[in-house]
Amino acid sequence: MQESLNQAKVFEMGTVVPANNITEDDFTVVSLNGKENEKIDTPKYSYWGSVAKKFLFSKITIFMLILMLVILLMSFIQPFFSGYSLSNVGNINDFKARYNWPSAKYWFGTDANGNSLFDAIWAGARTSISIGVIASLITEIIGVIIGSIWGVSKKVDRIMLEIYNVISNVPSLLIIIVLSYSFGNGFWNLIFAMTCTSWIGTAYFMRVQVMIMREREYNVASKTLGTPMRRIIIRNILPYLTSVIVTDISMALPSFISYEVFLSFLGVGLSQNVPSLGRLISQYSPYMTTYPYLFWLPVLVLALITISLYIIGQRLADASDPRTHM
Amino acid sequence: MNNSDRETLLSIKDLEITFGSGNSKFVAVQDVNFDIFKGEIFSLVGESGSGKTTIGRAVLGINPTSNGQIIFEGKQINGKISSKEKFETERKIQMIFQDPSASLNERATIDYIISEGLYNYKLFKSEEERVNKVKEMLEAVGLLPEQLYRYPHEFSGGQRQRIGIARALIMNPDLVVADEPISALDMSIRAQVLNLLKKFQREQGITFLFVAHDLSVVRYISDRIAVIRAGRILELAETEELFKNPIHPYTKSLLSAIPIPDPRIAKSRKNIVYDPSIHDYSTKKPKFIEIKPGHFVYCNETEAEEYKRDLK
Amino acid sequence: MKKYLFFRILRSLLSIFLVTTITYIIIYSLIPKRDVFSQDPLIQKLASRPDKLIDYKNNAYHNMNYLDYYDTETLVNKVQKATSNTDVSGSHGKKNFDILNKWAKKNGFKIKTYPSSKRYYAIRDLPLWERLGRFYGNLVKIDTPWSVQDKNNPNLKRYLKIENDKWVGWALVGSGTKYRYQIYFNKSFPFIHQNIIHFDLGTSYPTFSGTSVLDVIAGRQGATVSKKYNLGHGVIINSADNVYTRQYQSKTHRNAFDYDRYKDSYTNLDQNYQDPSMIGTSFRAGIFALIISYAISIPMAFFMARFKGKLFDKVGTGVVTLLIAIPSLAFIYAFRYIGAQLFGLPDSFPTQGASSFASWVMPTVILGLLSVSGLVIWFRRYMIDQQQSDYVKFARSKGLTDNEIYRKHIFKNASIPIVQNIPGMIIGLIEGATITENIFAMPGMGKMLPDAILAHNNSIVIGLVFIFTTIGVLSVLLGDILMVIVDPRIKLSTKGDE
Amino acid sequence: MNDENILEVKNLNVSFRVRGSEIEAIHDISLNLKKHETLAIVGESGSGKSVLTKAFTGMLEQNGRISHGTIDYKGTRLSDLRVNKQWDKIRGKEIATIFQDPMTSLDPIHTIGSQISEVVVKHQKKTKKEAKKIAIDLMEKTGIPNAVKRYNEYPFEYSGGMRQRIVIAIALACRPEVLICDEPTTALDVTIQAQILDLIKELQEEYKFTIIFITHDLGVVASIADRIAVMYSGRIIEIGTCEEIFYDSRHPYTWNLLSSLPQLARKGEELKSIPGTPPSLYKKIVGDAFAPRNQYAMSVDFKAEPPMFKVTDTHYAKTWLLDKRAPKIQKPEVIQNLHQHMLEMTAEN
Repeated sequence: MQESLNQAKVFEMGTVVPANNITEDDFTVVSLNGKENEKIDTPKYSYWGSVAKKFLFSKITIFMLILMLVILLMSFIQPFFSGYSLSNVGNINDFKARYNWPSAKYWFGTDANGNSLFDAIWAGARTSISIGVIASLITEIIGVIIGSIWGVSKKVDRIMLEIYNVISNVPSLLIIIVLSYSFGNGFWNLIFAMTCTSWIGTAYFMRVQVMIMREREYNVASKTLGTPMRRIIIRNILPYLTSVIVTDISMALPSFISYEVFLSFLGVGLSQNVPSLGRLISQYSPYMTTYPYLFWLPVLVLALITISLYIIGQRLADASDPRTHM
Repeated sequence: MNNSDRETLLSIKDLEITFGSGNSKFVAVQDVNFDIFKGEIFSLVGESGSGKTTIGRAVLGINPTSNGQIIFEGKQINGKISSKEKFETERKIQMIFQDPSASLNERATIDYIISEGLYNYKLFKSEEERVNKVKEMLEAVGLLPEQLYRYPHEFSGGQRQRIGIARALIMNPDLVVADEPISALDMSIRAQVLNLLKKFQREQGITFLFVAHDLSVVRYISDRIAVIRAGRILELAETEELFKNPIHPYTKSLLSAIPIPDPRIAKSRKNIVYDPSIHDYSTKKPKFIEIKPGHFVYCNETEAEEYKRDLK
Repeated sequence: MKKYLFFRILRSLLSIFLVTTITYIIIYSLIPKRDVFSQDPLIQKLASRPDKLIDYKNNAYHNMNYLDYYDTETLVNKVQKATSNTDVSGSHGKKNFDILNKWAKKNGFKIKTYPSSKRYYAIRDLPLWERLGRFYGNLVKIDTPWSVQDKNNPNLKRYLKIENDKWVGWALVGSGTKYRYQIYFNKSFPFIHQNIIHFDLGTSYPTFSGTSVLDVIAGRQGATVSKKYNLGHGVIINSADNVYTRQYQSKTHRNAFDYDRYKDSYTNLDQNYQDPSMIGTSFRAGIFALIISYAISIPMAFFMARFKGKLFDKVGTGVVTLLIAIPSLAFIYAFRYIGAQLFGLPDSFPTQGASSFASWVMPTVILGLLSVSGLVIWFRRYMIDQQQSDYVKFARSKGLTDNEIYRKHIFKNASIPIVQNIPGMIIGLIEGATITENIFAMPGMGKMLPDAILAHNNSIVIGLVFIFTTIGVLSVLLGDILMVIVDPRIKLSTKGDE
Repeated sequence: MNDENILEVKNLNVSFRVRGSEIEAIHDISLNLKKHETLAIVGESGSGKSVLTKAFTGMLEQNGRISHGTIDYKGTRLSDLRVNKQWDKIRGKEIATIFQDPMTSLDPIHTIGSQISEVVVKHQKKTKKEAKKIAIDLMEKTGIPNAVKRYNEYPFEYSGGMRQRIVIAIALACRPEVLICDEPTTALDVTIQAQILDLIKELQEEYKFTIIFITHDLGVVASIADRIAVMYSGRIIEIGTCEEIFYDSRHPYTWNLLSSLPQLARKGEELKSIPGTPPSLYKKIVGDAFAPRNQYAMSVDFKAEPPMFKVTDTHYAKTWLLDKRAPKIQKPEVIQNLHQHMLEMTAEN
């Protein structure tokens, strides 16, 4: 043992250890303040404060946030000034206005009807974003509410499981196509078709999460304190699922926008006079080689929208997971 | 002390608890009978899977029972009872959980966690009264009132367990089910919690059903002990009696397995392994028999004779 | 286990039934029936001949089970038979009308007159439940030796026997059956074929007018090809006939040449076509896409997890994020563009057709790539979860090298949820195929769905929903069964209780 | 290096990078391990006992590193090994570890048998067939009844105690020189715990390996340890033979640990408890880490870290109480006659 210890640091018992600034007086027993031990020195914790701090920490997030804000402003303000209308064919005979490549006058160029693509894109983006946001919100709200009840009630579980088994086996695109075909074209019809069954996926996902949470001891504790189920869901379970819900939204948003694009591309979905990015993309797909800007610019804007929404969503989800706060 | 003079707070009669149904049916607890007297600490000791926690949770109404009665303050509280009655007994019977980090809601402040029951039963007249109550309780379990608005994860394991105790005791319960309250804690913290429970028993006359696997802890804290194995209570006696005269071979094996913090004794001691096949219950069915006053053993008549002989 | 499986299959069938029924009800009650003609060019042509137009429309409705329609001749026939009154005719007149109307009232029909000829015809609107009843009633057809009831051929032999047929080799050959070859073997997938059970999903209209829905979806496409049939004794016949499809044909329809060739009444047959069927096209593309996506994503996720936090993982995560965030449509176009510009691959399937390998490359690769991102994310996640598990720690402490741990333990454990996800992948592929097939104009089921919708071909839409749902349901079932095979902990019977 | 010693640790510091700051989990630990002995390391959670043994097998988490000091094992400087390839020669073959939770230590989808044979094939260079025989032998040796049949079963078909036996069998299949037992009985019931402890002792007799036994329970080690090291907050605060620690401990923390054992408690008296909670690793420790909870703390304990004092050739303690200037403090009454006391207690049953 001796040789394995640093000799300089081992002292015979009962010797005086030479050390600076230690005097005989230091060897008196001091009384302890019992409560002192119970103190917590770390600064006070605030959940949302920590989320914000974590979220704004990354440069990419800030960049994406700015990008998203710009896109949102453009989509929701620019159309008011441009007065763009899909059915406007006023310039169709003005050959000078047709097929202009992007320039200082026409930032994104013009199409076969002499309409500015810049105006068209923002008008379209507004529709696409609206659809994405509204459909995601509806899906999430219905999904979370039903999923929470589904997760705690055995009775509801039996019925909902059967419904889920039926619906989940069917490709959702098939459902959306068939429904929007059956209900006809239109903004709200499309939203209805999209959200008609999409909530059940979210609800099922929530059910599983709630069931995992439900079995946690602290919920049993609440039960023994006489807390009603509704309050257990709201105070005990849902706060734990914030990051899960945010993640789900961040996946849902781009996928709904993508669905709209695809449905418009197929000619199902929105009615003829509503501009949307999907409509632009399908309308201009024949020009991919001749006037590539007509096709690729809407695609680019679409991609920027979904990427910024997705990345912000993911970062927010990460930040809202308290495990990242330490 | 004569048990018949003591007031019974909780009485469990022929309790049976099963899980699942059909082929996967599993009997977790059967033929369980015991009384808990007012003001005592009664311990249920057994290994994992013995059904001890299941009984504790059945008393709280968390696990449904399939047979038998749980009688609390003279009223049956298991099976079909009205939700109003259930709500009333819920306040009177509280629980302390095993894992202090799992049993506290991490997204709520200590204030909310401790007040949760107060809110449910409207046990305060004004907001001020409530806060005062919570603060007093915090001090009673040795925490600082200024920590009211902190979150559980900011506390250490021992502190969290004391928050759990505060949450249960602020309800002013008659009976507290403590489900292995110290097994998830560090050695140096355990004594704090045990002392705290003893203090509440002594000062407020609270009755405890203490569920544990560690006989050494149980010996210190409890007045009476029931040893449970595979869903049946095998032996029940007052603490010192059980340690002095363990009768059932399983109890003996449990006692022999307690680690002894003394190298000289520990290194020479033999571990007794319990073999359930020594019992021959094919002809004479076993029952819960009182071998000595207050000392019950699960055995058949033949065994009972033997046990009685050995006692002398 | 057996009991569980039985109920599981029963449930699956119920799912298929429910989805198909709901779709059927939605489509047939929400879409006005006149819409089916909105894309039909014939309507324009018939505009000048109102009688013909009415006849055409009602025949179409009749075929689609909207209503029962008897034109004058059939109506009169029916009434004569029912009333044994041979006087009645279809021409305008009160006496005729009364007799016809009396019959019509009794049978729920309505008597109407053609606008120009003023002759009578009868229609009866079918209630939804009756339509559904007919749909399911006709769904499964089983061929027996008593299937053919031909008054002109009373001596038709009725048997089933196994023989070495000169056209198809060893086969279960039937007579009196609708199909000549009940069970036969050949070199095309799945090698053993049957004609005993046939599904009937209705008749297609207006596209592929008059063809059965199943033939549209499952029948081969493209130009006909001839095939050599060696009949022995040096007789070799070159024919485009697909002899496997020989069906009974009554004397009145039969042509002498075919009768001479086949020497029996089974002379109604399909041709051999060059290209795979719609379902075959989708199936092929799907299988290859599945292989491609697993071949890319499993190694990718494996190495991302293995070198978590390192460069490969970071780049991979970036790529996956992009793949998820970019709308699939944009992704497909971009890739198609790259394929066409850089590798000279056709940007449309029909350019070189199904027989050219090049046509298949882009659609399948893109279809495969579409599901890579999801797979990578999950598999990486599972691998990382496994990395942190105790058994990996223990495996390391017992001296296994990282390679051994990853290969033998982590990979296998992480694969279990992936195996169960395979059905999810298949559903995903169906969705993806709808997009890729449409963009590449690939003649598969995925393209058929929007085509049918735009053409208001309700029968095909229902048929596709039925087939897609069946594939979806069966693949979920398959996934659960696979799970039991790979994971010793899971027993299906207990899983059902959860 | 002393021939008797199989493992020597000198002035070891281990630190972790956590969110930008460096946290010291092991502080200046020196230790040696003699051949065939059983060294118990006792400490609470967070005291660094697991981290220390992880450093012996190169299994520190990604963000952890040896920041100072050396570890030597039979002529190999373990503290210099960096990549897993180098560790492959040590782990399992020389130093094997068994962990606390037997329920999760085994791969759930491979059979019990294949998990044992896998190691036999690797470390003992046997064919698969031979390995199976050896594996079944090992299963029997670790007390698995009906081993031939149970060879093909999966972990989920085994009980907790049985699984821990398998884990031990696997560790034995490595034929290690040193077996690190990281709380091997904490997750088990008392009766099973006693059996597993007996099993480990028996196997040590037969296979002659050296054991490092980590636990938080002083009671458990009394029967198994030759020497005991008590850890607190990343430091060894006292080390000595089993008897020295139990009968003649010098550090107030050891006193506290012993006196708070419920086995020693007398009915009706309050249990001795240690106030407060262990220090957070995130806080820099000045002086004696235990000082804030130490009822015998002196001013010096808050100023300067105490050095290691030698009590006997085998017994060292890290407390200022052993300095000449310190007041003579008696250890708590309840542990003064520990043996006597325990004899009384056990005589009762």
